Amino acid sequence: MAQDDLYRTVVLERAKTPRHAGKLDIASLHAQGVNPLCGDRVNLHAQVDTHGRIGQVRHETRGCAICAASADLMAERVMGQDTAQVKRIHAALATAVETGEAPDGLGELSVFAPLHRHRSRIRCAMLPWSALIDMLNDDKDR
Amino acid sequence: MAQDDLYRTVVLERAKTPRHAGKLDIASLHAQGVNPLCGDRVNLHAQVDTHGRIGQVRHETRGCAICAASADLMAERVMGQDTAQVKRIHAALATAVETGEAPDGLGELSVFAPLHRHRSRIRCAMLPWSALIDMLNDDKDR
Amino acid sequence: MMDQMVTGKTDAGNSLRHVRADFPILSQKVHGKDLVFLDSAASAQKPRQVIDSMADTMRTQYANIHRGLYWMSERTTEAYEAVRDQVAAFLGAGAREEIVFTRNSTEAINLVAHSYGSLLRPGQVVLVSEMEHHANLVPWQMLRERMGIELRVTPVTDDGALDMDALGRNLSDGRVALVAITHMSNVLGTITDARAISDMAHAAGAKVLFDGSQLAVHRRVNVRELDADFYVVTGHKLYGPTGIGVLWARREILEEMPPFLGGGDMIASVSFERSTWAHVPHKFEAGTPAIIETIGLGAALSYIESIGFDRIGAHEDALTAHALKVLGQVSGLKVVGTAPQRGGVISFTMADVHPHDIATLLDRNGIAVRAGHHCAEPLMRRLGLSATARASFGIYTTPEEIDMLAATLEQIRGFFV
Amino acid sequence: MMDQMVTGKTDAGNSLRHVRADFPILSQKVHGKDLVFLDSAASAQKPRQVIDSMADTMRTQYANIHRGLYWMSERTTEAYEAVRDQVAAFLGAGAREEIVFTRNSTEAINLVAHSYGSLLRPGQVVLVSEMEHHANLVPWQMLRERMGIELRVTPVTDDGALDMDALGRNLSDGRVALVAITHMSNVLGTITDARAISDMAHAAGAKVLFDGSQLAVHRRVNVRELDADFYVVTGHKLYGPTGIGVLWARREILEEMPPFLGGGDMIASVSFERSTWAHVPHKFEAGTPAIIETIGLGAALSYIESIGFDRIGAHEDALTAHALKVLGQVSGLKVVGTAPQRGGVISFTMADVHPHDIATLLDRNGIAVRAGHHCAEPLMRRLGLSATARASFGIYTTPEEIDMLAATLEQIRGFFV
Ligand SMILES: Cc1ncc(COP(=O)(O)O)c(C=O)c1O
Ligand SMILES: Cc1ncc(COP(=O)(O)O)c(C=O)c1O
Repeated sequence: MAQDDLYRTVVLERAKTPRHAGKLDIASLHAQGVNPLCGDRVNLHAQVDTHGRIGQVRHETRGCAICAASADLMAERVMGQDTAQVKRIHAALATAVETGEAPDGLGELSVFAPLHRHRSRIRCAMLPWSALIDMLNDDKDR
Repeated sequence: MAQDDLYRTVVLERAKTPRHAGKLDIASLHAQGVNPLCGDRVNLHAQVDTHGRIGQVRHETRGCAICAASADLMAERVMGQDTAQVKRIHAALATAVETGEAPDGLGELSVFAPLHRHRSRIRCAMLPWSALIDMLNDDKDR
Repeated sequence: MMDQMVTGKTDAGNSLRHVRADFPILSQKVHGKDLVFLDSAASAQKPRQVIDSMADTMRTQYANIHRGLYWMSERTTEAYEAVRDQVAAFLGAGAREEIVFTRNSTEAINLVAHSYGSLLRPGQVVLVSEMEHHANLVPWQMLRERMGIELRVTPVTDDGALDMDALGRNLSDGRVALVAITHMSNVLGTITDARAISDMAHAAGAKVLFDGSQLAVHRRVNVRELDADFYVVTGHKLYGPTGIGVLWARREILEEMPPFLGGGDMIASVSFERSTWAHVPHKFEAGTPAIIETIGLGAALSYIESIGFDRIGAHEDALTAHALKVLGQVSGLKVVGTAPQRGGVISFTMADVHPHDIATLLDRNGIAVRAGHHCAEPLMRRLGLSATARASFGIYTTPEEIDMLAATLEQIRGFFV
Repeated sequence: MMDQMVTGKTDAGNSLRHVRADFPILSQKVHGKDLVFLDSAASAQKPRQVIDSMADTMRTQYANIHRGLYWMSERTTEAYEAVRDQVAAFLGAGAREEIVFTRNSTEAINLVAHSYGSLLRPGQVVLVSEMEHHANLVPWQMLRERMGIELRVTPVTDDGALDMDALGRNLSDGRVALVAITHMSNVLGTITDARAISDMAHAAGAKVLFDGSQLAVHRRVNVRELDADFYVVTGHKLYGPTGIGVLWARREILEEMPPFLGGGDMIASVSFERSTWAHVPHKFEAGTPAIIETIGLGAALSYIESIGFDRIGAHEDALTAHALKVLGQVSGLKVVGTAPQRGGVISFTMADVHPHDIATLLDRNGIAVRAGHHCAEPLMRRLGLSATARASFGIYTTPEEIDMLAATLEQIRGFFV
């Protein structure tokens, strides 16, 4: 069978044994992302300091491997970043999945670039990110 | 231009100068036929005796040449006929316009046989006949 | 006839002659004669580009859309959704989300009458004109029955233009919620001044819907320049397939409107107790849409754009001027509808000859025209007619065809007098 | 896998191999692999007979119908109306007037919900089942909002059959006006006992509507033998075009129902004060219909009839039995829906692998299956699932394709554990 470069080891591993799954004892922010089309669901718990800098992130994901791996890699990647930085990474990821070309600095997240040939699955990878950005925006509004 | 065998002299003449147009001073039955699709309208006035035999028929037709000629030729043809005979002629005419073949005994009404190649116009020729038959049926019901 | 033929051969009406090769049906024979198709206002013929795009879709690239997680479905979804962008550009819409696919204009207007109509209150007014197609009249009558709204009618002038003074008076009591008026009459050829109508409607606090079924194939439409609120078009008159039409409406209006048909694809979530709706435009597209036809419509719009409305307009204006001239010379012929702003749809009567006989006799000579009330009975009543014959033009129509029409009409008339 | 392949090659599932040549799309490649199309329940592929009939119509014989007095229009009208006869025969209808053309099943059900639904009174009940497609659920929810009717739900048993005892209890208070139930589930493959449902509904004074969207392509339908009152089908699942569906209803019911959409062709006469309606079925067909698609549907029905439901049924039964066997051997795979009466639609889950990942990984191997809630969210909730993968078969499906599916699923599973 055609081994799919989308389902690389890192995706499968993160989906099977996520490193950042669960809740946080002291989380300042929570968010939920739902994809009504497929029922995927991500609950995020994050510590964000008064300067808007993200501390720890934990996720509870019920969804496909792409969504679960994306949530786990995201949790790892955004630690220590502020909203502006998160948005830049998000934009780079969006470019990667649209074009299939990973922009410089995307790092491990470039595993999702092959999604450009599976367009109906792009939203699976983006769901945790949209939830996170909504959460940060809401925080700023308050 | 292609002279149309449908618009034979008899059809054109009867449409232009009908012989049985108008009303009757003493008419026992009246009927109206309307084709809502095209606005054709035939008013029939007839004398029918107590045995159901048709005396005179007059028509007032607002419609196309086919409808007008049909009404005029009908008025002539049904004089002296009873309901059963009218229905037989009507059936023969229906066969003629469906198939293009005029059954024996259709006489001058066979001018309408070419309608089988102009199916959308069949109802123009049949309108006076349906009105007449409705009228005779109503008479019997009373 | 001879110098009309010569006129025809040299005027601008000729400039699109090459497009005829794109329409396979034009080489068909009818009753042994070359087909002269002068009924494009009822439905236009289809270029091979449209036929091929539909056949190719079915041959190489077809699957149900929107929910398939496989390549065929993803590609079909993209092709389908790309047409939404194309239609948005074609109509000058502000956003692709403003484009709702329907079966035809009729369904588009019914959608508005049901959905937007359900937001109206008894006593509010829907204002139509005397020259509406039944498609822009009967849905409002049915709404009147359901909702107790009032249906008000703006007359046409004797030459077949919209009576703008009467329109103003009809708007003056401030009760009109919606003006629903044709952008081009399918009987008279009259083109209405949509921008002026929008301005008047908006000044009176009303929204405005234009029935662009006839216009959109002849002139470039820009819904924002017209300041319209709703605009409807129908694919089969746009050289596209049957089974596909378009409702455009301002996004904020669409968002406020409840859904019309329920089913798959128009929902966000469903439970027995309660369902929630998808975002616009999907809220209005229940069930498997006319996928192949939408893709065919895209091919039709590309085809139109490849010719360009400048050339289409010049061609049709020249044809119409030519037709008005040569038909005016046929004895006993009277053109019905002589408004100054008009397109290539010409209704006429001929003394002593019923329109139905005209149509049949023309058909014997290969010439297809329409005859009847053209789904505009109230207009016919206003004109005191029960029927007219109607010749209408498309990009493939030639001046010679119009000359043939005129010459044949002259002979038919000779027949009857 | 080897002896399954052999089994496949020799069993009845093979008998229709020759029809594959009629479906041009089946020779397409996907991601470099031969297309294995196992999503016919979402929409079937189209044979060249359908593609050609539509293309030929547009190339040689097209004009708007019903009102044209010329040859092209008359011939197109005849071709269109001939399909009504064909559909009537296909469904075993009592009369051609009982056939109403719609866009799809969804519109057909919405037509009933709007028109027949407007005759219901608050407190009357529409009874559906737990396994309905949203198309046979949301329209009734919307009717509940409009009319204050009650929506009642009959559950399915654990194996995915309709709970007939519960149906009886649901009917027992005599308030049910309409039972609206699927004839075959698009998720579970369950075929319901339509005749028994009709009898129970009628005994309780209710009318009955069957959603035949899935069934009609697999088994011969005879609406009179089923004693149905309404039956809906959708063209694109019948190897026909998109944009065309059918509502069948008993004539006396159609006659009593008010029109749904208003416009041209559905009227007898129109004035501003009052309009009157055309006879059935035209009363329900407003505007220019999907002419080309209707003709295409006719070609699809002819194609199906030329194969015959005996052979189709035997082929699909054999395929389904084979599929249940080989899929049952895939580790971790669980078939969802095991009712005794079932057709070639098989939903499944696979431990540790999300259905979406299954679909994407199958697609990389050219195999198209659907994954998701299949527009049946309430059923998914009943099953405690958020999604399943679903393979579904058509006349062109082969046992080898099913073997490929099973083998690839086994490999995918290996990937994830
Ligand atoms: C059981 C069932 N009902 C209704 C529908 C709706 O069909 P359509 O989308 O063609 O209206 C479908 C297909 O998706 C179906 O499977
Ligand atoms: C002005 C106008 N409006 C509406 C319609 C209805 O179009 P359709 O039948 O495609 O819905 C037509 C065409 O017949 C038309 O000419």
